[in-house]
Amino acid sequence: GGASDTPEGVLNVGQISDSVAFFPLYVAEERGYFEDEGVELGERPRLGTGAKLAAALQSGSIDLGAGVLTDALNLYGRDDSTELTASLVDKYYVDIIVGEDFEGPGQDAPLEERIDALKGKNIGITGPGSGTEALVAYLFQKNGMEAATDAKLVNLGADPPAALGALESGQVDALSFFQPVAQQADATGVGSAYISPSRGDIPGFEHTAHGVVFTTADVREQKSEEVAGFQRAIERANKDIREDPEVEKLLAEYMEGIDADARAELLPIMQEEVPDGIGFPKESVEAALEFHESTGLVEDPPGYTDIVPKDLRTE
Amino acid sequence: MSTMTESTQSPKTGAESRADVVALQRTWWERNGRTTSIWAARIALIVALVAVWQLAAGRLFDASFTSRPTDIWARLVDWNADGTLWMHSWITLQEVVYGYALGSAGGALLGFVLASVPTFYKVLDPFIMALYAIPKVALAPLFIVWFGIEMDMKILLAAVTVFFLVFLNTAAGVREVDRGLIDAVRLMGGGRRDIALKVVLPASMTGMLTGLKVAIPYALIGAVIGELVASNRGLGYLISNSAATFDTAGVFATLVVLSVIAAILNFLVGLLDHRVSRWKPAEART
Amino acid sequence: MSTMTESTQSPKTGAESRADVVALQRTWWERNGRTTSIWAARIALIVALVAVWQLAAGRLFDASFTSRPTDIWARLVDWNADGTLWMHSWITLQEVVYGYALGSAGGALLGFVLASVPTFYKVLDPFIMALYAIPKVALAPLFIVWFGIEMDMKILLAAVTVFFLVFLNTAAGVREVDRGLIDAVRLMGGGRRDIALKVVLPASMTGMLTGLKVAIPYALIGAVIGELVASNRGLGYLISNSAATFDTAGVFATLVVLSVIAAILNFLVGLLDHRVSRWKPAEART
Amino acid sequence: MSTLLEVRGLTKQFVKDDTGIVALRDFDLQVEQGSFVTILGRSGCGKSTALNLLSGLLQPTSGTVTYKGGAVDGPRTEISYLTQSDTLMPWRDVRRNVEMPMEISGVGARERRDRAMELVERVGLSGFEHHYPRELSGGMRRRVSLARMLVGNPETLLMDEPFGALDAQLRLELQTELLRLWQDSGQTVVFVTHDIEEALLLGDRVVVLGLRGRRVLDRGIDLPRPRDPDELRVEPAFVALHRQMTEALREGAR
Amino acid sequence: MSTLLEVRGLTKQFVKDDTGIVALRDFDLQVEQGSFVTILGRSGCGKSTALNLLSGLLQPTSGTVTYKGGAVDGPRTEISYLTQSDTLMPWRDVRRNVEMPMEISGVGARERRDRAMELVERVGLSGFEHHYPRELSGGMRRRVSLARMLVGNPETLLMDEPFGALDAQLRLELQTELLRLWQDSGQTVVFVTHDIEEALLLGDRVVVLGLRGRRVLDRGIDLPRPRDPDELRVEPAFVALHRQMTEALREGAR
Ligand SMILES: Nc1ncnc2c1ncn2[C@@H]1O[C@H](COP(=O)(O)OP(=O)(O)OP(=O)(O)O)[C@@H](O)[C@H]1O
Ligand SMILES: Nc1ncnc2c1ncn2[C@@H]1O[C@H](COP(=O)(O)OP(=O)(O)OP(=O)(O)O)[C@@H](O)[C@H]1O
Ligand SMILES: [Mg+2]
Ligand SMILES: [Mg+2]
Repeated sequence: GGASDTPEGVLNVGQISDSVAFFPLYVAEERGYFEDEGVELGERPRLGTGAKLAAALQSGSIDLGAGVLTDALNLYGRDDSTELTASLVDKYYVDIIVGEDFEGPGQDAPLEERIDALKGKNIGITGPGSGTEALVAYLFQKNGMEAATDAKLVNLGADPPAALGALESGQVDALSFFQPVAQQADATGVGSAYISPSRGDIPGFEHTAHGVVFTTADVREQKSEEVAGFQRAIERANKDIREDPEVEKLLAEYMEGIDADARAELLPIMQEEVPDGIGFPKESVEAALEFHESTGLVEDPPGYTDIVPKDLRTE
Repeated sequence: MSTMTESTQSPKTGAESRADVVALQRTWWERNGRTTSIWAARIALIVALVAVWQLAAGRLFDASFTSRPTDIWARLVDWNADGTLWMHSWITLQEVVYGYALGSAGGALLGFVLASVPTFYKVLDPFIMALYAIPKVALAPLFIVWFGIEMDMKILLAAVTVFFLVFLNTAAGVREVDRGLIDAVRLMGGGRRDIALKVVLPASMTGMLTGLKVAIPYALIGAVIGELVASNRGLGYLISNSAATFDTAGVFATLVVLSVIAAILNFLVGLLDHRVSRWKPAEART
Repeated sequence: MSTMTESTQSPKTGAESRADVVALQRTWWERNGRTTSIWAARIALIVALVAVWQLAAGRLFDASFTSRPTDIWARLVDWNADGTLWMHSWITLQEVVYGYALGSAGGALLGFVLASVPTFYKVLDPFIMALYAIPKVALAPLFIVWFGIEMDMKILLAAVTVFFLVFLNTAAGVREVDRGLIDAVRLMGGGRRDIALKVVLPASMTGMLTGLKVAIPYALIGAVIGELVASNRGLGYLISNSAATFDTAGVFATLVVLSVIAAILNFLVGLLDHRVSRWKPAEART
Repeated sequence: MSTLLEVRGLTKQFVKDDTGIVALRDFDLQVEQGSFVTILGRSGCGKSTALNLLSGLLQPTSGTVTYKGGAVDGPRTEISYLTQSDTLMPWRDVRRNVEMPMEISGVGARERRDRAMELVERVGLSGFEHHYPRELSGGMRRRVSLARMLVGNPETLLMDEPFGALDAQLRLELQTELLRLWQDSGQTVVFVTHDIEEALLLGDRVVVLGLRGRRVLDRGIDLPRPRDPDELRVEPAFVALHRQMTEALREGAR
Repeated sequence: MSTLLEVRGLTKQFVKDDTGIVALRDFDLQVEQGSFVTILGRSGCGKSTALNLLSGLLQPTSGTVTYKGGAVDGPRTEISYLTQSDTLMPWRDVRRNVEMPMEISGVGARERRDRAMELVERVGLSGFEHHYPRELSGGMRRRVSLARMLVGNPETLLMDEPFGALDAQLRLELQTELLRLWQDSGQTVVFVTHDIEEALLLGDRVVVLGLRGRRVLDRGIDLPRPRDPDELRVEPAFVALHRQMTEALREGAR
């Protein structure tokens, strides 16, 4: 890992995008928790992909990366001093979304049937090697199919409007996309969530570490105080999201263009997704690791203790 | 010939062939009519386009992907009020201007130099082309590692794109220069520098200006792509942020701002073109 | 003049001024020396670059972002063996070729037509520029909704980028054409078509060829960007796939393929240039 | 003979910045069908401008040009014009340059080739068919232009100093050739020159222009044809005419 | 007088596709310091090629050009060359075109301007200082080139048909001016023309070239100066020379 370029008291935090997973960062920032805890946020670039997050960490442009667990694991493969510093979302916030006129068993049909209904369909994902592709692969595996051969996966980029456009115009039959695409699709009548891990549709996959903040050991050493302050601020933000209904206003600002109905639908989901605290329960991390390994997202992932530092391990 | 200035006996050819110069009494319209009609046509066109868009949106095509002029306008008014617009535009504008200046200066210079050493140019040509065919987004991680995520990186990305276009156009312009004119300067005892400045530069101006012109959009695109790669400011960020939050009006509002910046830069290059093309017959001017 | 062919009494100026034509006995080296040295220089350069890269990677810079020539080669060999390489390259190549053909035909044609109607061109110019300054990625949703996610969309994306560059360069070339030559054709009774085909086309060839040349990389970039947006095949897909799995060697292997395609297209345009520039003095040829 | 080409009150004013430059003012001329008119004038007096207007290449600021009773407002195929500066296509070799007018009027490839070759020989350039213009000497380029003009077989020929770049011998040969063609065919020729001898040698009628196209002298030349320059030079009638022209030119410059 | 410019066995062969075109073969010439040599030859005989080689613009295929004992392998400031075709910069107006050689040799702006204006007047173009080349007549452009050449105050002048496009009156004036300047300054002039009268009027010595630069005739002209064309024309010595030249030209074409 590269050494930090930032002055004392300042942390640069790079994040993938402005999706639901990074709402805690926004809450903490808007409510001044970072300042309260003695951390100043410097640059906050949106980097789009895990590879760029890794590059920015490596080059010292940022101190912390906010992304999905996959990004942290990929970085670990390159630099084994990588470790997690906060949990932002503890559920798999990707849904399978189908169009209004999707032919197949209804949403209440057994999971197996719903998975079977996806066979041979065009399914839009954000990109190869992403968590959205992995979900499809995981589901197909469950039914003994191969995502690569039994469906056509279409790489749509991490652009929600493009995804909805593709679904609405019938370019794809289904989407595997992160929240709040499902809620927006529902609210605008384009489609609805068909299989949703965060809703508890997949047994044994209710809790998985997903939205995370990570960094390298160098930064953790060099900026231990700032990182600790950052962790305290996130902890407070996570608590607010779970308990304080007032955050709805913040969500409205955060997701400016989203449909009001979709937002109303989203809030309770987020209240459940955001963990209590910032720690990583063993079973949710292990579920995630197993998921990564079985879907081939990450070859040879590290163990729970390799990646979760002592103070964040919760049993 | 040293006695020339002393001589008083000069041939009487002077006054005879002087042409008749009369002051022109042109009306305002004769003077500015063409410019005025062109601007009128442009405005008419823009009004027509906006009207069609407004009417067709939601009817002929889904407004959730194309937005509506009124919505876009409302968004621009909001952003103007809260300062969002100016803050982000200013960032992007800086990147564009620096990138454009850097890239075109470099491109013009290297275009000059390499085109004067044709063998060298020929050797490098396929490499330059191959390099340019690489989509910069694919190298985003490298750019980040090498140049960070600050403004530098975006300026560089814009400059690199501009460079290529200006370079190739300048080089093409330089190779087209009339040998006779170059020889004339050599005969006057002019060296490489004189040839470059007094013949090649003015003669290849058109090529260079075409390069400058085609490079404008790419300076903007380069900067915006840089902001999409890594940013929390600038119009590129505004686009991706608006897209991520399903704010189509926001996306289009940003695109409108980008278009306006491009049109202004184009206008400036047009002025330059007008200045250096004064000697051309009216039909050959832009 | 109708009696001309019957006339036998012609002035004796014929044979006298005939220049002395001798067959040249040039050696192989005199004939091909230049080309050979240029290729030798290119190969030397490529070998040097690869060597430096190989030695510096991991020492001077982090190989995890730049990969190594040997790794890239190994990846290419693998991909060649399992057919991945050819499958994806073939897709992209098709998109590039169709897009390039479409875009350059359209651009050249419109460049011709609009430059012949300068007022019209002047009115449209700022719009064209503004349109081009819009980063196409920002319009991805629209492209998908309107043109789908199949090959058409990528061809269109490539064509649109190519169009602009060829268009502007052709238009600039057309405006530079010597009025005297156009007048000569008018005097021979030539109409618009004759002027276009017999004067403007050959005279603006350089401008058009520059446009064709600068457009090559953008045809590739256009197609690849299209594949990054919506695809599950093609070199663009291969790049994003490799990037997502942190497979830098894969990314670079794909870029190498892209560069090779660009170099080949460039070579073909170079051949065309060579053909149409035969009349020029050697120094002005590419 | 009827009036073929009629020019009335022709004025041409070029616009430069905010001033107008009058190159030609109130120029009148009538050219009879089948006649050979030479226009004589000093450098810069407006000869080329006048031909540009006659040919329809330029539009007059005021005044009219009528050809066979119809207004000339653009180039016409019946009128062929050899301009003062070269307008050979640099990317065509000699033969293809000469073929060009025939290409445009749609003559078949075979015939085009034959006629082009014949004319190339006529102007003394056989052997140079495949040279590009830049590979020819100044005089040779001029001869190619001439061949290109003649190949179109036009009704009326406007020629702007066609033989200026040629040596006396060649000039004489081409002058003779031109006269021969003209006499055979009933074509009309308007021939601009600054050479008094050439004007007298060729013209039925000489028009001497002064500044801005002022007509200083306009008279018929009744020297018997064929006119041999060597004999002519000592003929009293010729010498008198020569003196008159010289006088007119001097007067025109005032 | 010493030999200033010496040409030995000059051959120039142009390459076209796979053939060589010999424009000049084994051309020899010696030019004395301060002399006025006219080169006479028919169109296409290699006059311009010879001057291009003398000036150092072209490199010979074989043979050498020596100037003051040093080999000429590129243009030199002491030698000024008025080429046959115009090489005025189209983007500079008359004054700035004439100023150009002085700009290059680093003359101050004020002086540059004054001298340019003077030369512009001398060639009869006052009032046209701000015209661009395309706004001038053919003859006027030629005169601007002449002014540009003279302003550099060169030691040696190579001139390729400088007065071809000018009328007799103007030509005479400029010829007189040229002679006056030459006599005052001790400059050396190599003057190419296809006009016998001009050659005899100007030269100390006339070299007549045949095909491919074969030297058909090379003789001194001992007519007394100043030479007045009207008087000269009837002088027996002149007539004899004229006849000899005509003969030589005819012979050269064989
Ligand atoms: N485009 C133009 N703009 C301004 N002035 C012009 C233009 N064309 C010609 N003139 C002026 O018009 C006058 C006449 O020019 P023209 O070419 O007709 O002369 P000419 O008689 O043909 O002379 P020459 O024998 O030297 O060719 C000149 O004074 C010239 O400067
Ligand atoms: N670049 C070239 N390539 C091939 N041949 C050429 C080239 N330049 C000149 N020539 C040939 O060389 C010969 C001599 O040309 P040059 O220009 O020296 O003639 P010139 O004596 O100046 O004639 P003119 O009086 O017509 O100007 C001509 O036959 C011409 O075709
Ligand atoms: Mg003229
Ligand atoms: Mg010549």
